[in-house]
Amino acid sequence: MISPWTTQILPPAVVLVSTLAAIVIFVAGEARQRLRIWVNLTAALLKLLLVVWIGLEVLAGTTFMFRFELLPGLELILHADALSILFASLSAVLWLVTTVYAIAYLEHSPNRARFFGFFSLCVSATMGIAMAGNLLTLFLFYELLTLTTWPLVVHNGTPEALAAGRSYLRYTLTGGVVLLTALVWLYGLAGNAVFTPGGFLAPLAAAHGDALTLIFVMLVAGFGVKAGLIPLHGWLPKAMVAPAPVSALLHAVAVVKAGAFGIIRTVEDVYGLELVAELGMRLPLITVASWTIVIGSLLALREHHLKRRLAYSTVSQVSYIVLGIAVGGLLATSGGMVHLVHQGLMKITLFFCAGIFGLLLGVKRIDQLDGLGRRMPWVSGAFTVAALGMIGLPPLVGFISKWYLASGALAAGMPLVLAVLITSALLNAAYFLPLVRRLWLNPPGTLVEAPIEIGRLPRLALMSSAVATAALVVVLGVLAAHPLSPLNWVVKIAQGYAP
Amino acid sequence: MTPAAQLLIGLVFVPLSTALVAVLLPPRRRRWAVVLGGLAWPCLLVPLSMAVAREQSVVMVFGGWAPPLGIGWRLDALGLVVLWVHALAGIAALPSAWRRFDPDLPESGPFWSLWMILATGVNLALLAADLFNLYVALELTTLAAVALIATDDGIAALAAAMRYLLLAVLGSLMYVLGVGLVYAQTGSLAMHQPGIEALNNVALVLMLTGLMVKAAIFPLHVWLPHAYSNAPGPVAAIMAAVVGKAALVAFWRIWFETAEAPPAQLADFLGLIGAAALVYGAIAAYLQPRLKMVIAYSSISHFGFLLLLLPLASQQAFQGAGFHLLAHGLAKAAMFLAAANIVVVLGSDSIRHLPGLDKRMPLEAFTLALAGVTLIGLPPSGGFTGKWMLLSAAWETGGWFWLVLIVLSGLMSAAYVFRILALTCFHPARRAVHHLHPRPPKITSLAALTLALLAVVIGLYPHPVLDLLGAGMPGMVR
Amino acid sequence: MSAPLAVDVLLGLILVGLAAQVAIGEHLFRAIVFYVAFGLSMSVIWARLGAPDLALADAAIGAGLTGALMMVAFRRLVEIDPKQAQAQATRSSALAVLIGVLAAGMVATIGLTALTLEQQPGRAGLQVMETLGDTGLGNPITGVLLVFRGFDTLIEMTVLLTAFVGSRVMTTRSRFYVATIAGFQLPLVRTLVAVILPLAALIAMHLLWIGSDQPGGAFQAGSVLAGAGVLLLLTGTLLPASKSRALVRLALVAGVASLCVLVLAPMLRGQVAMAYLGRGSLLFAEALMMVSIATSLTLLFAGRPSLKVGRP
Amino acid sequence: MTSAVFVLVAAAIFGLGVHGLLVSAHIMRKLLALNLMLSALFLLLIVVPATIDGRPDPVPQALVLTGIVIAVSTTAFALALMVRLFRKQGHASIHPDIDPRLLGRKAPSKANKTAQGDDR
Repeated sequence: MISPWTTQILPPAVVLVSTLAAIVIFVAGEARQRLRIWVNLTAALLKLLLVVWIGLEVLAGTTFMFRFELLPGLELILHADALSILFASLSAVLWLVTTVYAIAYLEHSPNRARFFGFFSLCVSATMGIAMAGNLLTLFLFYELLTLTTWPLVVHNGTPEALAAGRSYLRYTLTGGVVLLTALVWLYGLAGNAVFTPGGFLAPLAAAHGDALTLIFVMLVAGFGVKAGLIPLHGWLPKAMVAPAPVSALLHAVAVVKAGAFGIIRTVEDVYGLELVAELGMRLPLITVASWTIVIGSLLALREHHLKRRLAYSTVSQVSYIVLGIAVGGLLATSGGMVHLVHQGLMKITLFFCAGIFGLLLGVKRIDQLDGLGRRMPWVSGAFTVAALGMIGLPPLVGFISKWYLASGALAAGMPLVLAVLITSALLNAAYFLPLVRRLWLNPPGTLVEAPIEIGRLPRLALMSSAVATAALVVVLGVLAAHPLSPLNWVVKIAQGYAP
Repeated sequence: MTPAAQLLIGLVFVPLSTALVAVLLPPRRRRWAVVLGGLAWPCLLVPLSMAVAREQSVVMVFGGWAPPLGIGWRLDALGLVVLWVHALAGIAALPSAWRRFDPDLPESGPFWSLWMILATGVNLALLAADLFNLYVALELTTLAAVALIATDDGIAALAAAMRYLLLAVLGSLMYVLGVGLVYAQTGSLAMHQPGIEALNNVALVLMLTGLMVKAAIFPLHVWLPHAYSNAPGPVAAIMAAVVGKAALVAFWRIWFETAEAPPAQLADFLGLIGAAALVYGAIAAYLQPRLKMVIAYSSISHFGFLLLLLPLASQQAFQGAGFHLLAHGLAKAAMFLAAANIVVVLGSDSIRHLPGLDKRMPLEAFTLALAGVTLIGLPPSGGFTGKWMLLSAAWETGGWFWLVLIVLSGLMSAAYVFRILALTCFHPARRAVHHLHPRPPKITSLAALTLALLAVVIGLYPHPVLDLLGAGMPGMVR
Repeated sequence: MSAPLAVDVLLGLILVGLAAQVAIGEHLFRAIVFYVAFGLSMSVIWARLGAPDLALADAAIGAGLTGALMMVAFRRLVEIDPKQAQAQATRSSALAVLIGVLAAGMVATIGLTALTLEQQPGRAGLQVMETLGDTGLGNPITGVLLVFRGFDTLIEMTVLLTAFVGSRVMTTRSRFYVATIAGFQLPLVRTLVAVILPLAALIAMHLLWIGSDQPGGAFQAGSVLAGAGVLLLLTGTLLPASKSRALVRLALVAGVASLCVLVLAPMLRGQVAMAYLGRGSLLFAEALMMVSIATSLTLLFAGRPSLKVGRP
Repeated sequence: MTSAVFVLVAAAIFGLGVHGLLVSAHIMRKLLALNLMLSALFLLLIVVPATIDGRPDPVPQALVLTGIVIAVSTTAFALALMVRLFRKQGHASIHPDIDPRLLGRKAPSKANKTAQGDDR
């Protein structure tokens, strides 16, 4: 058992590890390359160990709670329940892998101190979101995430990067403003809103029915901007102009999942699914999620730029999570939540491979992928595994989440949702299989070697990180039944919400 | 005479006697005396803060003649907050002033005496509980400020100083006319008028208009941008941090305290003026070609934001507005000090020279970023606390229009702050700036940085200030 | 109309006529001269209204010194660039007339409505009259200025000092043309100075001395001395000097310092700040204030930090 | 009745002052106009409040006296500022439409260099 003092200190410690790393990196300045690499790696490892330690303790039943009174009647709360551990562990693992990838990827590029500083800051913001114990803390770290990811999006300093940065700010800051209004209103009605499984707004529903509905719409819209729900996804494809590690970790894991995580917290821990249904918001949420899935896939189909196609696929995949939560019931909820992890693994592998193709072979568009299977077997192999996972082929992780989602939809008696899942599976196949075919079956096109030559070790680091995440995609799929696997962890969470 | 009252006397007479000593000393040896005086009077704030925390306000009357006969002083939480901003910004501006006005410059002799006279004027304006004494204090502050602006010998600075002087005299003229009418109605010049059911509206409007000119609130703000952007660095910092705010505090006091029951339509009208200032200032700040002009117009926008306290006159709104006063003052002083260093090194503060600044002057870029965070009111910073309190006050009093406005104000500030940050940090330095002048000493950038850090840190631990402000609105404290 | 009313209306018309000349007259120098005349007729009106202190002050400071300062400033402009000095770039006057009339109408309505309200005399004024007795002073205005609202006077003296220090910011930079001022070398002038100087000193001392009981006081005495100083500068008996001297700086600071002593001394004896210390203390403070006012106004006229004795 | 006359006189002078302030671009004319308005204000301050046994109330008289001294100090400083501005920019006006340099933009084509060059 651990002392009560440590249960207080661990959650903020997890958040602050990467902030300290960021400060050291900023102060160290551009020149000290070795120090920066060591600080990055040790911080990532330390964070992973802390998250695992907290995870085991949570499994054993200890509760973690850190409270800091920001304003009279307003508290910053960091706690570690099963759901926050799920998101925190995903971020910690992928941050470690992406750090290795980024160190190799940015071997010769300028401003690396600034990059890695903000990179660590944004991971601590993601940790803050995962560990948030009430809506205000979630909002605080949500806004910090905007502040720390903007420099990464505009990192290259090119006019398109700055335009992408501007559009990113327009969307996310407006989302933040909508969230702030909803938050003030909610605090006016319900006071200090601590997350409680099943929601705490039920008693207020009678008196402030329509107010709660409007607040719910604003909250979902605010989080929906980062989660990339269709009308609010405009910034995501443009932000692909950022360097590969940014689009890998941020737009596949941190930023996009933060939005989805916010929606999960709102539906599960603030309102509770029954109240959402009672307010008549369940069906609209399902429709929004469904049309985002379908339209996202269609847009991805139309896209010829490799990274933009992956971006649109992210837009549609994240809505699986929202769909699972909205459909409700044990199966669908766990299917949605586990997709949080699975989609992260698959998408980060795809972005890693796209980054390597772009860096080493200057491949930007789909038609340049011809015959890369022979030139880079390992990277193309990882790309194929991840692509097949996205389509939902057994025994990969993608299949598991889609299987749970489909059975959940059936259990909840929603054949339409099932239809959406099937069409999206077909659409995924439609925009991923041609890539795989080009990689392996097409004769290699005329490809000039990219100008940057990469040393042996960085090339190995790039390859190994892509392959590692691809391996995870396979391993977690095969060992889904293992008690410590994300699936069982999620089922335990889902049992808490929908017995 | 209570010890706290003696401290009040010290608060005005320490800077005043330093100023007199400075005028007495030969011009070359004034700098040290003023620095000592400038570091001395803030020490009085510590015991005074404890006194105000205990008894809500420290009251003192000159010569024992109770008002309406004599002049009274009163230090309440609001005045104390701005005094703290004045102390911190003043100390932070000293290194920059020390470098800019070394003794062999011809105008450094008068500068150092005027610096202390400005401090006297501001402290007095925050303490005066008598309408005419307030006028005389604001007149002293304005004259000293105009002279300080004129220490920069450029045509733009001299013209800006002249325009500020003329408009300030017009403002004082209206204010004194209002005071005359108050005296005709109530027979007393005290700020707290017992026993009248309502101040006659014409006098109130005249006084408020006069103060709006001095606080440069939207329709009457014409003099501010050129005055702040052409003044020397430390002068602009202290003016942005405190001089405008002293007039605004007087504005609030007259509204809440002297006018017993100000008409509600006037409150909403002034709220609308605040809203217009907010929008106009933000848009103008976004379009300015020069860094200092951007910061100056942002001040106009945030003064409009502070005017929203009138329609939302609740205890929580007062705490929020008072806290925003503190955070905004610190952030603005930090930005002007950073901008001063940038102008010294790059030769001009035009936006075109900013790209690549984060590598040439990292501390200044970081100060601008931190102060920008406070201006936008992003969560951890002091600006957020103020905005949150005002928002919940707006929600409680059902002021939906104000609520949406406050929320949008953050967005509008984000527009011009991120424009500056994108320019300084992420635009590629297209061509090297022709030649860089020698860098000012490190301490000036560190001073600006500490102010910006303070503006963010008080957001994390706002309790002492909020409890202080919670003691009561100027009007409610009888 | 009864006789006194006719006098008032006549005085009013003269005043407005002069004001019109100042505001709309086309020659700048003539406008300044009319402003001096306006100041003098203003002091006649103060006398008519029964405010002798104001009449004295307005004549000496409002008309005399302000007029002198403006004329010397005008002379400096002419020296720099005669054509531009007089340039009359004027904006469209139709709009200005409209706004002027609107402003006048507004002030008129405010004033008249304030007059028609049933007014009892100001409580502060009544209390001044009652408590004037125990300060032993005769002149209520000196009572208000130095005892009841003494702090206002202290800050007002600081404003005068700030104006001087502020003008030093400008004058430290520009070279100075002595010829601007010391122009009158005629023998008749020297005898005039020999007569006027002692007379001015005598009047100043008298005004200072009787200030406690009858109209007079530090401001009026100081401005009379300043007038004498201006006369000395004009006749070249005193010349502006660029090197600032300790004695002159002490004279400048003396007024404010004496009032500071008046505030702080009672605190040392355990009384309230600025408690009344008797007529002697007032006289001490007023004497030093007179010196300060005379020195700062003369130096403002000279545009230099100190004076030196001119060649005979 | 006399106070009504003087209120109207003060209003007329105030109106003339405002007119003078708006019409002329020369700073000296503006200062003259401002001084007119101040005199009108002082007249109002004495005439409007009620008199005490025939004599005007001593408190407003003290205020007007303070006002006169402050007016002369401000005017003296403004004149010194005007002379300096005139020497630097060659003409005594602060209207931006007359001289763009006031807004920190480039000097007008025929910048009268004479005015700036001569002093230290």
